[in-house]
Amino acid sequence: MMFAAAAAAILVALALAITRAIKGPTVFDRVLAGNSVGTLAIMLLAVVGFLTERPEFLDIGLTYGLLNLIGTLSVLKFFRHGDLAYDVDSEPKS
Amino acid sequence: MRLAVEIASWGFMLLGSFFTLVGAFGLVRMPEVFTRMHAASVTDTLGVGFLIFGMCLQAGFGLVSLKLLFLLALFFFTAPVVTHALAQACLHEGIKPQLAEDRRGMTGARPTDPDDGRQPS
Amino acid sequence: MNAVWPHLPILQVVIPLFGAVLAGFLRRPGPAFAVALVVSWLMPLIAGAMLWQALATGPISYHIGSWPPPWGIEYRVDVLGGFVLVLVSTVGAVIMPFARRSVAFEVEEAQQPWFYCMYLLCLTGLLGIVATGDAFNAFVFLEVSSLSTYVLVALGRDRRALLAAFQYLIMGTIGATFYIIGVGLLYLLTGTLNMVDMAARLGPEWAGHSRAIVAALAFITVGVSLKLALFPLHAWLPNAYAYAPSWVTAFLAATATKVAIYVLVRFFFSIFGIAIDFRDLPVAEIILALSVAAMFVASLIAVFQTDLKRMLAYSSVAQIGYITLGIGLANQAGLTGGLVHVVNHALMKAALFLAVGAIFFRVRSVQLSDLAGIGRKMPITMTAFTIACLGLVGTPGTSGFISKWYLATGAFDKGWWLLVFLIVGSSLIALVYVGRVLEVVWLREPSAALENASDPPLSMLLPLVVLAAATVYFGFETQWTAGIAGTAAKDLIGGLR
Amino acid sequence: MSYDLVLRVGTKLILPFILLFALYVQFHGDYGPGGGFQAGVIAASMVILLAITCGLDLAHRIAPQAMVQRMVPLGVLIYAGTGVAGILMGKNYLDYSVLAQNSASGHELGIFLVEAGVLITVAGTMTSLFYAFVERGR
Amino acid sequence: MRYVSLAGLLFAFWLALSGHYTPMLVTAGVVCAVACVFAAIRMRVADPEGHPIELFRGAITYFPWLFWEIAKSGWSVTRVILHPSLPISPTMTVVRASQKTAAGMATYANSITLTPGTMTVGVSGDEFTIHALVRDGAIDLEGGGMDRRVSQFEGAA
Amino acid sequence: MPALSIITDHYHYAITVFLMMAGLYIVVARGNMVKKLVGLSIFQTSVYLLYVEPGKIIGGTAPILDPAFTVYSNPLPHVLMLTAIVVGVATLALGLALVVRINEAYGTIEEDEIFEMDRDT
Amino acid sequence: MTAALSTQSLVILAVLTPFVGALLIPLFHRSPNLRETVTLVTAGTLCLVTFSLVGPVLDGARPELQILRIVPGLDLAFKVEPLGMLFALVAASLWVVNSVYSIGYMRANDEPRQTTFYVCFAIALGSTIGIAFAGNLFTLFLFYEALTLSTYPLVTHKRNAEAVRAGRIYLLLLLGTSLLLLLPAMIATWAIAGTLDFTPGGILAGKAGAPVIAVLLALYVFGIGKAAVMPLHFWLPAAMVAPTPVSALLHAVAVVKAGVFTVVKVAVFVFGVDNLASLGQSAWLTAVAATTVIVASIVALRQDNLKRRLAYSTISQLSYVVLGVAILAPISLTGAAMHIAAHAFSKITLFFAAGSIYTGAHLTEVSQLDGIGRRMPWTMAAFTIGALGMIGIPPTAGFLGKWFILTGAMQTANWLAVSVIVASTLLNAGYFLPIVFRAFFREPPGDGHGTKSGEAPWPMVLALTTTAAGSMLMFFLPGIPYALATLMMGR
Amino acid sequence: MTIAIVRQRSLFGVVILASIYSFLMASVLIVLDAVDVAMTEASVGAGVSTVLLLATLHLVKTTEMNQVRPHLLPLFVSLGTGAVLVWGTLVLPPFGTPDAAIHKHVAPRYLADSIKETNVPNVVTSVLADYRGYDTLGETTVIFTAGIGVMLLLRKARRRNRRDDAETSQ
Ligand code: NA
Ligand code: NA
Repeated sequence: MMFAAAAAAILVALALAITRAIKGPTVFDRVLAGNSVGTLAIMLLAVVGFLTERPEFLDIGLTYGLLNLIGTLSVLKFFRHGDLAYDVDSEPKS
Repeated sequence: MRLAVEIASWGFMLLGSFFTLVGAFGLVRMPEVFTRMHAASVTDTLGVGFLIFGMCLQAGFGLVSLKLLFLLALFFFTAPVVTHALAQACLHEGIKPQLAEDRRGMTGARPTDPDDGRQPS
Repeated sequence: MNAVWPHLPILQVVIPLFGAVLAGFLRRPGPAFAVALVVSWLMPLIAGAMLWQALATGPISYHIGSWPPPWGIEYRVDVLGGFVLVLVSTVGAVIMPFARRSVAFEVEEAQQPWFYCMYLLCLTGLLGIVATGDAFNAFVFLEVSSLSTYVLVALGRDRRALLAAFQYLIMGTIGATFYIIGVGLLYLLTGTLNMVDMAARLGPEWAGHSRAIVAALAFITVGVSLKLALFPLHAWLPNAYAYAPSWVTAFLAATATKVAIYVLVRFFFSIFGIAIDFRDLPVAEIILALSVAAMFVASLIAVFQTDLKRMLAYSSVAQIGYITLGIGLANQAGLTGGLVHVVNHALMKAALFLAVGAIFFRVRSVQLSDLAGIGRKMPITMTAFTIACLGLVGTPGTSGFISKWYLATGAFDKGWWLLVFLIVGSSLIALVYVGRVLEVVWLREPSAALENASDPPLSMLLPLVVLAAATVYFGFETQWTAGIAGTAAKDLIGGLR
Repeated sequence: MSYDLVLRVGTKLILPFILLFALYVQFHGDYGPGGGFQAGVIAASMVILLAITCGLDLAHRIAPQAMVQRMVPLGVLIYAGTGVAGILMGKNYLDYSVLAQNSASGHELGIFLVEAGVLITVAGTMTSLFYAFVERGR
Repeated sequence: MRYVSLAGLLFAFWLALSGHYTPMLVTAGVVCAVACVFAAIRMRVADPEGHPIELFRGAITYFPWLFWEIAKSGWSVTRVILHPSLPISPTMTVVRASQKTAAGMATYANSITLTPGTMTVGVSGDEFTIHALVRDGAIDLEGGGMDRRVSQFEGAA
Repeated sequence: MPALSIITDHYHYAITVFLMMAGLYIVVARGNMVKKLVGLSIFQTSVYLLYVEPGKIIGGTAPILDPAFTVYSNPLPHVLMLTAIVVGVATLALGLALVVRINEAYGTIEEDEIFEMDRDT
Repeated sequence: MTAALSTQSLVILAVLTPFVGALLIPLFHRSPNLRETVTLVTAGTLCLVTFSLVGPVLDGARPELQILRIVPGLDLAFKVEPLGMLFALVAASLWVVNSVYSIGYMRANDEPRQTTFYVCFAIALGSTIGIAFAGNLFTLFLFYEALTLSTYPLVTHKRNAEAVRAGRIYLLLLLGTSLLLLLPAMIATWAIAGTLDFTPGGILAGKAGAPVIAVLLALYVFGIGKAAVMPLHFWLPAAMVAPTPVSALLHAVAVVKAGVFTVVKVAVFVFGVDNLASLGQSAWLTAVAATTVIVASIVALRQDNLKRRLAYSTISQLSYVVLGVAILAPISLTGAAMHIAAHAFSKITLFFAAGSIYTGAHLTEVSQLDGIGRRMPWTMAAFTIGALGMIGIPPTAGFLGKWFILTGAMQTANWLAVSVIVASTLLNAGYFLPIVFRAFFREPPGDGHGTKSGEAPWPMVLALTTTAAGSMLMFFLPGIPYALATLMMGR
Repeated sequence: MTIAIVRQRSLFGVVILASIYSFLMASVLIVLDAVDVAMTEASVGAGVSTVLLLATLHLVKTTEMNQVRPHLLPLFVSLGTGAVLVWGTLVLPPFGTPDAAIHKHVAPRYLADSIKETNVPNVVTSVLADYRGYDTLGETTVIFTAGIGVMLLLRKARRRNRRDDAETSQ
């Protein structure tokens, strides 16, 4: 019951985050919203695990978390340097 | 004892749900990207934290709780990193925060622009 | 030999896979080519042995992992499968020697080892599609062959090769996805993926044409038609053929679309034809209409091409129309005609595209305007080219005639006079575009640009001559083409409701 | 090492754990979600994360280009080679029962081996893809 | 010592995740942990930045304190979000970090970010640029309470 | 009522169909190659649902055997879709590599512009 | 030789000889003398072999030969019957003559690509023999197409724009009609009759009703484009751009003859004459043939170019053969067969003469021929004999053919045919006799070319006198042709 | 979500939305008990695809051109496809019922015998790597193909030549 309530809350939050993702307006709003969606999805996953009485699949949550990190960081890295594997050492120091 | 745990976990779950919703609500309500980041961090810290604590109590001491704590640790280690990177990227792209007050230079410290002025290669 | 014999079906597919892996490790073109050559020459032996076995003792079934079907994946080679396997592997074997010089000329040296790796993967995929008796496994190998094909096409010299490969990728993926949607629907209905099992389980309980079956039929037909470039889903083909490396074009034209046709035939006759009363649905009519449209429209477009490779590519679209026409006729003679044209067209087109490759090797152009009088400079090449052209038109004495004969008799058996005229009428358009080329090639004085042109080296000439000779040979001796195609057609028709 | 401090420290802390997690996913595919593919992706994502936050050179140190390129065919070789064992021992291709005395353990071992093949190919391919795209931009 | 600690932690991580303690899987866990350590060494991750064992002791007291801070500021941000007039006063400021090690500085920066209402948007030398949701948050940070707490945590080693 | 039950029983396919239509629309309608590929991915994900949804049994659980459960959802669609996902990402990677090369050769990734350029030459 | 070889081997030998020659000729590309020797030897051998078959055939032998079953229903098979024998005989003997003439013509005019020329010529002859000896419709069709393809390089021999254009028409029309009309007709025949073997009495007899037969007959008559029935005739005038020996080949030796031969063959062995007659197919066919005869004659009358005039004459004369078929009387069919042979000799003579005039005097137009007879007496004498043959005046073979056809027309009371034959005879006279008159009775023009040196090279003169003589010989000794022509309806 | 992707012109936006989409899809898959699929979809959709798309965007133009092409045909194609699928699926068994054909045939054996035959409790793994292990070999081959293919296309040596080609052909 409480998991259902939590799941409902997370779903509402997901909807809000997706609203932000769709509305933007900047790419960074979307990135932020995307990251939140990732977080919420992981929580949802955990809660659903309890709901379906198989909570041991949290490995998936960890995977999500890791890849969310990598995805988001690559987006940001990209904006920071316009290049995913930008090498600091190879450019003139400011 | 059992009842106490139930009640505590109920409480934690409700709190977690509440903060999650608040964070998401703030994400929609806040006027621009920097302030939205603050809102999102409510979800990332309090929302997630309470939910996970609640679930840990439900699961009892065991592997599931450990995994939940790993999840929490992951959030605690990565959320600030992501937020930081996001803010930096915003500034780099020239998105200036709408400020009520800019106290840089008033604190005695040398004002610095976090953006080091590099252009995308 | 006894140890190897039962494993032929899997060896047919796994040996090229090992070849590809080996080529993936190699860094120099020579050894990679050697691997490709050895593998390619081994393939027809295996395929031939299996066809022989299928003819003698019926379909061969191989349970991969020893799991019995439908739980495991079954390899199943019947006469039709063996026939197509022999075709694909033989074409690969025959044209392989051509690759060494042609590829060295058209593809950068650093890319050559992996070029052969891609070719072997493509071969693996194509053979895998044919050998498998599992609808989903066919999808997996379809993708193996498709992905490698996109890469091979993209390796063409012209930048338009990249665009062609991209368009091919988009269309091919849509086609493959349609295919798994169709297979998915069938799976949801039957709970199985094994084709034989699927057909059996569809049989009794779906007498009233389940709509899901019809939808599956629609998706699979459209998906596979995209792959085989059935008009009007052929848009990817002309560019892909025109800008791919010459040797790749020859290989693809002779094998890739043919394997897609195999899939279509397999589903039509071995699954849907058994499950539902095919004749109540307008499938045959639609296929026939599209085939005729392909025969005429694509041929007419071919007439106006100035690039030899493009012209032949459009001609392929038209010729595929003949093959699908045979499928649409769905009677003994018609289906035999379609299947025999699979082989005949493969051999002719391989010869034609190899000739084009030889021209490019010597002249660095395949624009018709640059090829005036080339017949005198490259007489053997162009004679082979001419013979294959005559085959395209369907001149008696070439294998092309045999195909048309069966198709026309098939149409006549159905009482469709008009179709008979359409079949022979479209040959006339072929005559026009072929004639245009032959006039330029033979009747003009060689231009100064062709001064140094001559027949290509033996390794390139020989495959070409063999294929041209086969075009003539199979115009007279049809036991191996029409004979086996007829047997396969009989098997297929026999199961129809 | 003038990469952003927060990013650098934050990711360095978790990198070894990501790798271990990848191996965990690989080894526990039999008992829970996961297997060679997912593990391969996670392992490759560790390299990518390293490259993003600490530079490509470091990524090349742990996963040299020549190595990841060879991993691509190597995994397929392991997978397909495991299958050949069945033929050599007189059974069908990909019949793992020959790999051990007991048929079920043979299958278990076979699954382990082919999953290892998948891991190697996937990790190699994903890393190679990343390298290929990134270096194209240079 | 650092390597052994890392290996131990990794193995513990493995055991915690695994849930199947067959000899084969436990052995695999040991091998994997050791392999990961070697990889970490090669990646230059197993250094004071990447595996700061020095800080472990201080963490025991530091983290509860941090959680409490987070809860406090989280509640205040919640009030702001839910307040009908949305009383925000975004402020940027600069604070100086007094930590000596990179790990310590990173801890400070991340702690600032973790507490809702403030975040580190830039690091330049020992100066952090801070963005705060409300003016009071910025002034609090300028007061240096958290800086001292983190330094204390760092110095506990 | 039967008409209604047909709809309620099959509402889950509506999502599949919608995703498929949207994905296909992007692929066919859009000239930007990256977007085409994204559309293609969405189109492919619709297939995952097509297969996996019917595999679910209400009251069943994930097909990882555990003495505590008796009803499991169908594992076969999962296996098939794992393969399909992998094929999808392989296609995407190859498509993107082609896009990069096309951009280098043409300076654009808009199909319409490229057609225009090729017409000129 | 005949003693040593069975008739079947002779058939094989006859078909193969030209192809072997075609293979050998390019080997001697570098030495023209040897090359031409090979051509002549091949032609001679072929002639010998065909002649050695005549005896057995007259004695009633009908050598049959199944080479290869391509697909069920399509056999590569040969069967010699009198009509084919007659055709082969004409083609083989004229090849010898034509080869001699070609050597003279090609050398004198210094033509390029002579090796290709002789190779294609040999292949064309091989195909012709194949048509003549074909045992079924498919075999005939196969060689029919081979003939088209092998003569295409000959038609386009000059390789200029005009030649290429002519070649285009030639190929499109001949291949087009055969693929579009003849092939479906063949398929239909196979589907209806279940066989394609040539059988006396016709394989379609009793198998289909009048409408189907009418459609099929139309498909055959128009599908056999080489018979040049109007309106599918215009490839023939277009092909006039080719060198004269090629024109001779087209008009006399092989191509158009193959066309009308096929028409006769199909009428007799596929439909069956009685069958056609009983189904009332005579009238419309007569009308088509009659139209062609008259219209082509009128067109010929208006041509100033000598070769074009000859070409239209051919179109007209060929339809005599079709007419002979259309009348559907045995005697007219005999006449048709005879006319094939007679027209061959006469027309080749005329073309040889035209080529001689071109080679010797570089004249191509009728209006330029005033007084040419004095300068080239042999040539013009032969021309005259050829012209008489065309008109059908004794002592030429042309008379015989025409006479038999006329007799048939009278027997069947086909008055349209009778009147057409009479009218066309007048028209023939109208366009040939003025040439003869000009040549012998007009003064040469003043610019003096008429007074320069005399005849064309001797091989050409030899050739044309031979054929002229042959034409007359056939009138006096019609034995073999007549015997074969009458035998053809039997068995 | 999907519509947003359709409408989004900034390609970065598209990438981010696609990755969010992928998370949602993975959540749905979890609900459908497809845990392995969900894990794969998450790692592919949120990780690999995003990184690859970004890497591509780094190398190409990042906003979409305004469309000039007609919308009718694509609309027709997608609506037609959808219509056929709706029409076809309405006769399929309803959601979640255990007596559908797919639950009665083939799959039960995997669930019943997996542990006995392979010692593997995760049936998805045993089917993937054993019962239908050959599919997975094919799948690995697909990855191999894509990997080699991309390297073949993007390897550095070729770049200069391609540029030359582009210049000469303009
Ligand atoms: Na914060
Ligand atoms: Na797994």
